[in-house]
Amino acid sequence: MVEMVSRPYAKAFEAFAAGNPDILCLSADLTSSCEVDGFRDRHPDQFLSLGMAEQNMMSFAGGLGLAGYRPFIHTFGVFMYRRPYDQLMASIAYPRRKVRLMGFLPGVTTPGGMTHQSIEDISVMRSIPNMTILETGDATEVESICEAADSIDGPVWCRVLRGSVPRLFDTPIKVGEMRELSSGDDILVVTSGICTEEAMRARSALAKAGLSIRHLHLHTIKPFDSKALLDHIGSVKHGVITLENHVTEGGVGSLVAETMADAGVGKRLIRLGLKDTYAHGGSRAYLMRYYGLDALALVKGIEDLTGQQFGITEDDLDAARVEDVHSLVKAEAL
Amino acid sequence: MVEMVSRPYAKAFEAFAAGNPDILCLSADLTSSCEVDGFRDRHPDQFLSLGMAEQNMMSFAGGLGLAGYRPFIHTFGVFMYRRPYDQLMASIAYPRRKVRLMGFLPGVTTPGGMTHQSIEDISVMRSIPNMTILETGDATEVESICEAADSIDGPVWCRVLRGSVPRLFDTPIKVGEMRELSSGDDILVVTSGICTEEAMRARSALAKAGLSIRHLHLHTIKPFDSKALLDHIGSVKHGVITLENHVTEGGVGSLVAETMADAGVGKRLIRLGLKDTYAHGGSRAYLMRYYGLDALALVKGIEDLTGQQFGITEDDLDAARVEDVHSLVKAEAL
Amino acid sequence: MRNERTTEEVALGIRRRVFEHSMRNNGGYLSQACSAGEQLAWLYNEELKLGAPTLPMIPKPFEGVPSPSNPDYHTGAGYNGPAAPEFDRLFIAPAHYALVAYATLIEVGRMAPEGLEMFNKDGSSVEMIGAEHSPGMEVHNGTLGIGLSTGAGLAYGRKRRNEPGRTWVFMSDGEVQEGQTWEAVQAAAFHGIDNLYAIMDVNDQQCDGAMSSVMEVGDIKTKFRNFGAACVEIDGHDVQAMRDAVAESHEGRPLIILARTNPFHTMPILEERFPRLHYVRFKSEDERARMNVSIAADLGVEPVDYSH
Amino acid sequence: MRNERTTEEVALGIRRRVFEHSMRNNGGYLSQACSAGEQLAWLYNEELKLGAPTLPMIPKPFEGVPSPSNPDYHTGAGYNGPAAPEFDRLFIAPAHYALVAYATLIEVGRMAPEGLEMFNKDGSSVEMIGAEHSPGMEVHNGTLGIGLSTGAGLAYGRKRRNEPGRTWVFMSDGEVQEGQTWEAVQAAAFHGIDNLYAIMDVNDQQCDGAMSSVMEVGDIKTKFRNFGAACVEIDGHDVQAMRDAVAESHEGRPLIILARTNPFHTMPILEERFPRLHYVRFKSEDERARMNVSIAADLGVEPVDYSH
Ligand SMILES: Cc1ncc(C[n+]2csc(CCOP(=O)(O)OP(=O)(O)O)c2C)c(N)n1
Ligand SMILES: Cc1ncc(C[n+]2csc(CCOP(=O)(O)OP(=O)(O)O)c2C)c(N)n1
Ligand SMILES: [Mg+2]
Ligand SMILES: [Mg+2]
Repeated sequence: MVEMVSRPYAKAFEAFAAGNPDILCLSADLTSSCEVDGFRDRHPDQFLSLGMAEQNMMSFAGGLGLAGYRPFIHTFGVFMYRRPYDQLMASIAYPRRKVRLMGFLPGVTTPGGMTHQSIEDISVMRSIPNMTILETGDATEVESICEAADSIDGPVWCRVLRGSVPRLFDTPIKVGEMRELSSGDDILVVTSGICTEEAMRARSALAKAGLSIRHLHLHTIKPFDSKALLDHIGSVKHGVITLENHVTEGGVGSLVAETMADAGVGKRLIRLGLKDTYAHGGSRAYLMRYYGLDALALVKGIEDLTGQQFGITEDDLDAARVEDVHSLVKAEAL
Repeated sequence: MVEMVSRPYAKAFEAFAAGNPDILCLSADLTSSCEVDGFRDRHPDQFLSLGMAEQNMMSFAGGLGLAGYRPFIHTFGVFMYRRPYDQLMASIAYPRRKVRLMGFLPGVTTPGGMTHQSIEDISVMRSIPNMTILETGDATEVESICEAADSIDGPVWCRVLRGSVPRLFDTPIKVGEMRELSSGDDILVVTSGICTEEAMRARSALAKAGLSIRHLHLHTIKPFDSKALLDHIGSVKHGVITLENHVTEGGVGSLVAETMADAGVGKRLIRLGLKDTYAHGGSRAYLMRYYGLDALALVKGIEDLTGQQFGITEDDLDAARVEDVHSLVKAEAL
Repeated sequence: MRNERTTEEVALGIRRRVFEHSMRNNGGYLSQACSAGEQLAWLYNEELKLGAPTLPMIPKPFEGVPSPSNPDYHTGAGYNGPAAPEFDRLFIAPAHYALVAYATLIEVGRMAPEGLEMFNKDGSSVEMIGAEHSPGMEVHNGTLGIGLSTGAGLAYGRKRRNEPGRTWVFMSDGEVQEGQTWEAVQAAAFHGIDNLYAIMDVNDQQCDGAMSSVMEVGDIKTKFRNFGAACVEIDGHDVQAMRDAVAESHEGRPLIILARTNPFHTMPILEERFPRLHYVRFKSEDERARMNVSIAADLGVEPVDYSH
Repeated sequence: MRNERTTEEVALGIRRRVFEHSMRNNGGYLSQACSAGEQLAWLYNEELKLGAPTLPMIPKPFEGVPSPSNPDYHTGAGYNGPAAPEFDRLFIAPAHYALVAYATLIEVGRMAPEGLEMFNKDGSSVEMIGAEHSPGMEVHNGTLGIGLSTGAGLAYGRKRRNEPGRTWVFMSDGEVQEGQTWEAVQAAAFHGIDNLYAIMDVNDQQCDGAMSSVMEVGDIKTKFRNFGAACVEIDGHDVQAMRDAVAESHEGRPLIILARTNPFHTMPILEERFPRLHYVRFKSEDERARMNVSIAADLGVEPVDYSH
C-alpha cells in the first residue's frame, strides 16, 4: 500500500523558508487552501497578504525581486497566470526575477470547474522565454519543490500537490533530470504530475500482458533534456505514449512530439490528456476517468499504439486511491 | 514587383461591418493604430470605445455575445490576451461567444519591444479549447479576414497585418484549408503570416540551387487539417521546415511536430522562429534578420536539413521590401 | 410565481436548506446563507421579473462542456425562465455562493429539492462552484471580478435592442479588490448603462478572514460613486431597505446596492469560527453536534440527523 | 549633479530637444514634452537623489535580451546612478514618454546628446518605447498600468531593508483606466508603503484623444484618496507647486502628485492637432514647416533644418 503524506507542502515550505530573510511568502487570499496558513501564523514577518488582486501581486513580486527578495507566491495555479498573465510576462519572466510561482490544484485536481482548473498552464509557460517549469508527482517531490525552485536563477513555475499526497519516490527533485521508473523496451510511457501514479497503477497488469514498458516521469518540463529522451525513445520498439493532467496541445505531449520530429524519429506518439477540451467540476478520480487521464486510458492508448487488445479492466489495475472528500488534510473548501 | 496595398483592413472592415446591426466595433484606445478610425467616424453608432481597460472589454464583449452581437475587438494582439487572458478564457472561449479578436502587430511587426510583441499568442490560443486561429499573410487575406472570422460559430483569434501590405494571393481565406504555393518534392516548407513572403523571396534562389521546394502557407492554424499536411509531408524526400513569426514552442512548428510524431513520420523537422527568446524593438526587417525569421534564415535551415551548402547570399534573394518608417499609410506611432 | 410567501420566509427557507445541507456534508458555504439570504430571496421572490423555468425541476446530469461537437449544450439559465426581452437576467458573480443560490431556486419553486442533493456530486450539473450549466447560472463566474463586466456588456446590448428587461449582478465584496471591477463600473457609467443593477453582499469577509486583515478596501460606496455608479448602502437583512434602494434614481448610471451584512446573521454560534467563515467545515464531531443543535434552534427546525 | 540650471531651464531644454527630434523625424511624442517637461525636469534636476551615472554617456548598442545565455545583460538604470540604499529610484511607467525622458537625461548631463540620435534606430538601445535596456529605464513598462505595482514592490522591499532611498513612479493619466492601478494603490496603502511616490502627468489625453471622449475617469484625486493614497493635485507647469506637494505628509501611505497639464503648453500651435495629440506625425510638408517656425519661435530657437 502506498504511503500517504499529509500536507507535505506546509511542512516543507516552512522548513525551507522560515528564517531566511530573503524569502517572502506571498498569498492572494487562499492562504489555507495553499497550506501556508501555519507559516503565516508562525512567521508573520515573512508573510505578505496581497488580497484577491493577482495582477498587482505579480508586478509587486517583480519589484520585490528587484530589491533582492525571492518571493514564493501561493495561490491556485489558475489564478497565477490567467488573471495576471501580462504581469507575469513583463514583471517576472522577461527580467528573470527569482520569483517562485507555487501553483496549487493543477489540472483536474480541483472540483471547481473551468475557472479553477489550470489545464493549459504548461503550454503557456513553455512558450514563455526564461521560464523554468517544475511539476510535482508525489510527496517527495512536493517536499523538495521549494529547494529545487529556489536553486534556479530566474522565475520558476511549479505545479504543486496539496492535501494527502502519495509517496512514490525516495529521492528529491534534481532539476533537469528525469526519473526512469521502469526500463522496458516495448513502449515508452512519459508521464508527469498525478498521471505518473496512474501509469504505475497500470504497470503490473501490462507486465502480465507481456508488455515491456519503459516509464519516464518528468518533474522538469523546461528546460528539457531532449537528448536523454531520445535515448529512451531509441530503446523501445513500438512507440511513445504521453499522459498528462493538461490539454494535449502544448504540454508534455507536444514537448515529446517536438523532440521526436526534430530528430526525425519514425515512431508513433500517442498524446493523452484533455483532448482539446475544457473540463467540469467533480472529484479527481471521476474527472480522470471521464476525460481519459487515468490508468485505464493509458492502457487503451497502449492498445492503440500496439494494435493489440489486452483485455485489461479496472479490476486488473492496482487499487485506485479513494480520497475522502471531507478529510481533514484537505484545506477548507477549495 | 509585388503590389502593395494600403490599409486593407480599414476598407475591408468597413465594407463588411457597416450597416450590419449585429456587428459592433470595439476598440481599446488604439483606434487609428488598428485602422478603424474611419469606421468610428463614419459609423459611430456601431463603434464602442472601451478605453485602456482590456479586462473589462473582454468580459463586456462576452456579455454582448450573450445578447446576440458579434463584437469585433480591435487592439494590438498583445493587449488582447496578456492583460485580459482570464477574461478571454472565461467570458469568451469557454462559452464559445462569437467574438472576433482582431490582433494587430503580430510578433515582431512592431518596434515596441517585448511589451508590444505577441510572440507566443498562437501557442496560447492553440491550447485554448474552442478557439479558432487565423493568421493573415498578405493583403488578400487581410481583405477576407472579417468574412472568414465571422463565418465561425465561436471565438476567433486573428493575426492582422496593417499599413502597407503586399498582395501575394488572389483568392480569399477559405477557413480550414491551406495554400499550396509550390509543389516540389525535396523539402516541405510550412510558413504563415509575414514569413510566407520571406519564403517566397527565397524561392528562385533555391530553385537555381536545384532544390525542389513544396511550400505551404497556413492561414488557418486551428482547427487544423493534419491529414492534408501529412499528404504533403509524404510527397517530399528530405524533411520539413517551418518558419513563423512566433516562438518555436507551441506555434506552427509545434503543430507540425505533433502531426509528424502522431503519425510516426520518420523525417526531420526544423522549426524556425524566435528560438525561445524575447525580442527587442526595431524595424521589422532588422528584427527578422536579427532573430532569424527571414528568407536567409530559411535558406540556412534548408542547408541544415539537407546537409548541403548552396552559397546563397542576400543578393541572390529577391529584393526585400523596405518600408518607409514614416509612410503615411502607417498609423500614428504604434 | 411570486409572493406566495414573504421574502423573509424565503430567506429563512434558504438558510434552513443550506444549514441542513452543510450538516449532512460536514461543511458548506454556510456563512453566505447568513449574509446573503435576504438578498437572493428578495431578488427571486420580489424584484426580478422572470418567466417560468424552461428546464426540468430535477436537474439533468452534466451533459458536456461547450464544444462544436456538443450541439445540444445549454446553460442553467433556464431555471430563471426564458431569455425574453421583457424579463430580467441575473448573474451570480461570486460562484461559490451557488449553494445559497440553489437553495433559493428551491424556495421559490424553480428547482426541486432533489437538486440540492446532487450538489457537488460527480456527474451532476449542480456544481459546488456554480458552472454555466448549473441551475440558475448563465456564465462561469468562478474567477471573481468578471461578473459585472459581463452584466454590463449584456445590459448594453439589451439596451441597444430596446429590451425592457434589466440585467442584475449579485456580487461579493471580495470582488472590489480585483481591478476589473473598477474597469467595469467605469465603462458602465461611461456608456450610460442604467439598465444594469448590482447588489453586493458586503459581509466584510473573504477566504483568509476579515477583509481589513487581508486587504483593506475602505469605503466601497464612495469608491463606486467616484467611478460613476449610483450607489446606495443598506442593511442587507432589511428587505424594506432593498425595496427602497432599488427605487433610487440613477439615470445614465448603473445602480449598485451595497447590502451590509452580518456573516453569522441568524446563526450566532458561527461567530466562534470568526475570522474564518468563508467555508465552514466542522473541526470535530463535537463542534458539528453543537452547531447542529444551536443553529437548528435558531432556525426553528429539528437538529439534522446526519448520522446515516 | 544638480542645480547648475534652474528646473525651468531644464524643462525648456527638454522641449527644445524633443522638438528638434520630432522635426527631423517628421513626428514624435511631442505633446508629452509639453505636458511633462517640468515634471521630469523637476525630478532629475531637484528632487531625486541619484548617484553619478554608471553607464557610458554615449549609450552602448543593444546587447541582447535577458536570458541565461546573456550573463552580461544589464538594464539602463545605470543612467540614474547606482542602486545604492541611499539613492532614489525612478520608473517611467508610460514607456512611450521615453523620448522626453531621454531628453531629460541629456539636459541633466546623464547622457550625451548623441543618445537621442540613436532613438528608434535598429540595433540601438535607445528604444522608442523605453525598454529595460534603454537609458534611464530599469524595467519594461510598455504595457501600461504595471509600473506602480512594481514600484510598490520595490519600495516595500527597500523599506524592509531599511534603505532610506525612495521609489518614484512617473505615471500617465491613461493608466488610471487600467484596473491594476487601483489594485496597486490599495496594496500600497494596506502595507503602509510610504516610501513610494508617484507623479502623474494628467494631460487629459490618451491615444484616441481626450480621455473624456474615450473613457471618462472623473475625479482622479478623490479616487486615489479613497483607495488609501495621499494625493495632491497641482498645476503641472508650476515647479514651486511640485516642491510644495512633495512636502505633503503621508505617513503610512504612498504619495501621489497629480500634475494637471496642458498638452500643448509652450507650443500653442499643437492645439491644431487636438484631440489627437498622442503622437504627432506631420500630415504635410506645409504643416511641418508651419509648426517648425511657430514652435521654434515659442522655444526661442532657430527653426530646425530638417532638409538634409
Ligand atoms: C480571480 C480569483 N482569485 C481568487 C479566487 C479564489 N477565491 C474564491 S472566493 C475568494 C474571496 C472570497 O471573498 P468574497 O468573494 O467576499 O466571498 P466570501 O468569503 O465573503 O464568501 C477567493 C479569493 C477566485 N475565485 N478568483
Ligand atoms: C495595457 C496597454 N494597453 C494599451 C496600450 C497602448 N497604449 C499606449 S499609450 C496608451 C494610452 C495613452 O494614454 P496616456 O498613457 O495618458 O498617454 P498620453 O496619450 O497622454 O501620452 C495606450 C492605450 C498599452 N501600452 N498598454
Ligand atoms: Mg465577502
Ligand atoms: Mg495622458
